[in-house]
Amino acid sequence: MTVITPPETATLAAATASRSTAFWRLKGFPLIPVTILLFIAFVAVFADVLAPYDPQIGSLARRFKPPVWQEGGSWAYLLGTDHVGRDVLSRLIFGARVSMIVGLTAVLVAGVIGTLLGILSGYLGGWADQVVMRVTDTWLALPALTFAIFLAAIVGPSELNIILILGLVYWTRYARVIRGEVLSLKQREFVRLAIVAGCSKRVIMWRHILPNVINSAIVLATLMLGVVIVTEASLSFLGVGVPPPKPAWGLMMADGKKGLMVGYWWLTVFPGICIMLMVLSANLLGDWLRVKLDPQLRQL
Amino acid sequence: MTAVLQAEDVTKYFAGRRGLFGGHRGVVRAVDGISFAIDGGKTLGVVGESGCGKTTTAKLVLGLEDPTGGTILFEGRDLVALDAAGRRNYRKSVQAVFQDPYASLNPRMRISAVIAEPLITNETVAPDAVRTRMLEMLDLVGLPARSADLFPHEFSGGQRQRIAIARALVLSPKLVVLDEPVSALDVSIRAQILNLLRELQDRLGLSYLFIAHDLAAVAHMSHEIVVMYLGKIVERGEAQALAREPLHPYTKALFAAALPSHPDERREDVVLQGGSAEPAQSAERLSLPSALPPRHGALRQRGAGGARRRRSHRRLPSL
Amino acid sequence: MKQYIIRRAGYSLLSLFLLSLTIFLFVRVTGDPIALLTEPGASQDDIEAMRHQFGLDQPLWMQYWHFVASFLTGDLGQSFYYRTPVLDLYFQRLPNSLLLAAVAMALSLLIGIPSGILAAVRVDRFWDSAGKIFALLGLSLPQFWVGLVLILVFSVYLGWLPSSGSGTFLHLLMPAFTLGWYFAAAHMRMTRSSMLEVLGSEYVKLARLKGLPESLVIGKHALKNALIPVITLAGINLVVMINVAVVVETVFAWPGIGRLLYEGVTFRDFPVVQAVVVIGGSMIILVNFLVDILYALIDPRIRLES
Amino acid sequence: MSQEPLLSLEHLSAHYVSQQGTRVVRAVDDVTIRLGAGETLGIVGESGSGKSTLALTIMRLLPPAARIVGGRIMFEGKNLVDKPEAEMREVRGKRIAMILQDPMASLNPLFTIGNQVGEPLRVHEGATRANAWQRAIALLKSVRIASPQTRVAQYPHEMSGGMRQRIVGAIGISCEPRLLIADEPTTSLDLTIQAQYLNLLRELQREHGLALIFITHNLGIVAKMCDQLAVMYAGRVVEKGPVARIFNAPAHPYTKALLGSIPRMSDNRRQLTAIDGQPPDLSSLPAGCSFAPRCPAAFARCRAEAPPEFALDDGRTARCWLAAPGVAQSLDAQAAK
Repeated sequence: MTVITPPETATLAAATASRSTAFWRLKGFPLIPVTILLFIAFVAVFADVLAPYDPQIGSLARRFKPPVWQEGGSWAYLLGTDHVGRDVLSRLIFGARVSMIVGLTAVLVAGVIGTLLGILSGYLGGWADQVVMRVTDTWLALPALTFAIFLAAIVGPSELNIILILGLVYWTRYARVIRGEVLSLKQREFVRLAIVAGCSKRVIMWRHILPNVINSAIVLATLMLGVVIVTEASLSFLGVGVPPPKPAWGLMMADGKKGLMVGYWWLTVFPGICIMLMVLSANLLGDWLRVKLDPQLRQL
Repeated sequence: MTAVLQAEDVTKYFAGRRGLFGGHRGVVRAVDGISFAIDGGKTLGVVGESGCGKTTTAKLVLGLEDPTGGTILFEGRDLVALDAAGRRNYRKSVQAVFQDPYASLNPRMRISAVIAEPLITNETVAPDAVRTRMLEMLDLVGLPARSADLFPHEFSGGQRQRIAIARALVLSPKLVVLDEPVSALDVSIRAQILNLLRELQDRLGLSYLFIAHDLAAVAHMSHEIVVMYLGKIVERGEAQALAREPLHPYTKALFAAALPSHPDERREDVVLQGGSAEPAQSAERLSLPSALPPRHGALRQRGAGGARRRRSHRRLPSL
Repeated sequence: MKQYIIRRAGYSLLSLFLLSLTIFLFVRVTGDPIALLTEPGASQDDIEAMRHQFGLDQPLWMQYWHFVASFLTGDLGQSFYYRTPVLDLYFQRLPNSLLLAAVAMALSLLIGIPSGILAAVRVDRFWDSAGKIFALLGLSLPQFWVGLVLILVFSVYLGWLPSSGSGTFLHLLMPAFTLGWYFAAAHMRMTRSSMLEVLGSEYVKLARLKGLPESLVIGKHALKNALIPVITLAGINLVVMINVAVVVETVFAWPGIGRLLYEGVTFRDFPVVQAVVVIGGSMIILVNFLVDILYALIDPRIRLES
Repeated sequence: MSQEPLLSLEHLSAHYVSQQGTRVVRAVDDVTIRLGAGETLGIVGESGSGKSTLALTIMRLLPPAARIVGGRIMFEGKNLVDKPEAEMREVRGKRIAMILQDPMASLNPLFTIGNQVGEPLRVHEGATRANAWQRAIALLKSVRIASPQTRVAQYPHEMSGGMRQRIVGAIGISCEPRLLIADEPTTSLDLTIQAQYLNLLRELQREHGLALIFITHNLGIVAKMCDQLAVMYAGRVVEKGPVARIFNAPAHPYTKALLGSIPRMSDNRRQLTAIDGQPPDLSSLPAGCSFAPRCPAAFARCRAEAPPEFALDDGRTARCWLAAPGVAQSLDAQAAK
């Protein structure tokens, strides 16, 4: 084997480059991940119609029923019941809603803050840049989960708080990447030509910078979706996320953990699979987008 | 006749980068007291090696950098003293074409928007008038009208450079700064662009500031050439005469290093040959003979014999 | 060089300042600090006394000064739950965290570096794809999920390993693997991309053009260059591991710093939470600083550039 | 030229095939070139003409997507195409050396100069560490690096750019190869440094009796350095022969146009003869001659059928129907009608 690529034949060089640098490259469109994400979104939207039971009300009379295919299971509770007799399937369905709402909103909040600050700091430079970058550096030094736990401990658990916390913790990731892109865009000749043409800074940032970083922001957002969902689930698992009795997947696993040693495996395995599927799908989609939209981010 | 643009003793110093905790570094004299003038309809060529200050010169003329000292006169008026309207007028009158045709066009804008942007930014023109003007420009640079609705990635390097030229000319500027406009292009495309630039100059009476490292291209395009070395102009003169008979030791060395255009012109390497004991860090930069007087002799005016087309009123600084 | 170190040190100090300011302001601005700083269920009189004791009736900058000053003197407050100084608690738990991090790091490097090299050398072939799947799972699966599945398999069904606690080497295996997998994935990715970059470099091309056997090209010319960023990352990650093991330590009831943080949150023991976050952040800032200096020592070009 | 050429490419073709196998890029197509010992050959072409792929083909270091699909590479009487990789490795660096586009980046930053210069000696000649070190010092001296004894123990970042070029040159000649291939050796260099580097290469050539191949897009380098010239267009050699003859009277319309499109110092403000259109996409070449769409002299046959290599009287060949025996006359006759 060899990695010498010919400097000529530009088309081929590009093909070879994507061969070697794309990390999780997939052949073509990631159909299965997108289907899974759409399915979860569908379930989240129509949770009220789809769920057979109220996710928050159970009956102690039917605690710890196993899934239907196991001895003692029944068709009434396909995936069994939990320690207070709530239907696991219904809780999973409503849990999808929590994950979707928290994930998407937090990613959006972080993305908007991070992208805007990244552009401003990268393009304007000077003091604005120094301040944004120092804050970014410092906040990135705090492990995201630890930082989120700290914030959650201060403000107390609620869905809205979790969204704000995740937005606050993760905007720095966008800011760092976007700023880097802006710095290189700034050196590109079309930006200098825009200055020569008399465009104002506002116009340049809006018309020449933003459209050229938006792809990176989208790719980042897709990749961040997985990260945010894991963090939300971890916070809920640790008891500082979505407050009970709301059915969040992480919370369900924390509750189910107690039953694990005595064999109530379905309480932890099912929500775990849900989280895993969603995160994997988001990551696969993000990787495909990265290769598709933005060759510069391939090494990310 | 007055020059379109005149630079007098212009300097640009850069301080070493100063961060929040950065100490003060030495001053870089990117451009160090240069003077030149560009006449209407003429081309001034600038040659020199990397780091000689030619790109900084272009930035100063384009207003991308402010000079540390000296004056730049546009149609006889000092740029620094211009009011807002005068500055706008200057912006409209001086445009640029840069080296990299792939970086010169915003990949997210259609060609129509790329070309029309200077027009929309600087003037209030009705949309259909903008469109008409834009199509006119496409025609001028030899591209079909349907190009307008495409995106930059659909064009080859040479075509993109045509688009960049169309954009530069949309405001009918008087002066166009051409910073290495063909060095990123394929050999067979270069001549197309150089011919186009020449043709547009004749047709529209444009002045060019032509910057390149390819001496033959500069000699071919320019009426007058200045040679820069370490931020200073070391020689200037009528293009043909300077190319035929360089006077300054650096210019001599530079032109001697130029590649021949025909095997018969092969020189047996007069210069740069003798360095068996290479000084530690100076291999990149040819060191000038120490006989060269440091300041006053740095700029030699060419003798009358070699400068048929040279204008008589050209002033040289403090000789 | 001296100037470079001073500048880097300046940035680090600034980061430490911003870190303390962040912690301080979040506590003061969001909600009532007294609710966090006093024990749950304290009487009204106690609260008033505390308000005075913490200087919450003083101007904000004075409060900040006290906050920093007490941290600098090593006074991180008193744990409500354990009723001992927080710093003592921290140092009690630190060895456990270090042990876990060290084993997890060893695992992650043993898995990550060889598989990263293999993936880069066999780019787009079987081992590359296998490595990608491994890394993708490592980076996507929540640690508590991995941990619980391990418990289910190895403790509940097979009964081979203890599900929680500490003391023996067997206790260490599952938490170290859970923590290490995520970082193995990160190290594999880094090794792979760094290796690919080096394999595409001019000097590796020249090495091939010299006619060197492939073993020398990869083993000598590529590997040494490619591993520098990986080892750097590993150095930083060792410190990061101590601070992100919350979930793993909670799942396996491993008595480290992460478990301390979890307890702090559950028992509403705010001084503990605050201390863990501040010390963790400071540690990482310090390590980043050290790595910068080390890099500059190894590679003089960095000094010249910045 | 000697009876037995040092290097002889015979109908050599190397193609890139895309992963799906649907796109074939004929980067090197039916190339026949001969080069005698001690001669200097320039291979000129624009980007995408296949000239760099040709160099990698000779070294047998093509990227995984490309492979040699036909022809022979006869070097010192042996066909390199058939050689097993292990034997090929003994040719690389020992019999054929190659210098890359960017001499600045060609040195490994983590090893001493002595280690890197001596490396081919250790691998190819089994020299001991100490012996390789001593010979590295001698090599540095021979490329005129001052105080080689100290330089040899230093690292690349301690060297100036000019010195690094010389060091790369020293690596190239370390095993006294017969052939040195330089791929765009001076593209990124300033004029004066370019001149220094070219002079160094010429001196090395004279001292060691090397054959040299310059791969470049710059006709100036060819004019300065080369005896023989091969002009490539779209993967094929369209014209080849002695440099002076081609410059004086190019036979192929592409060569003619290329020479006419280059500005010269002496002829100020003359209109250049531009070549219309764009270089073709190698994965979808036109039927017939690939230069036909841009060719001012193209006629019906050019668009239908690709011309073979016609030998001209003066040791030249041209891939053009105009050079076919009798064609020019018949065209004249047609024009006369």
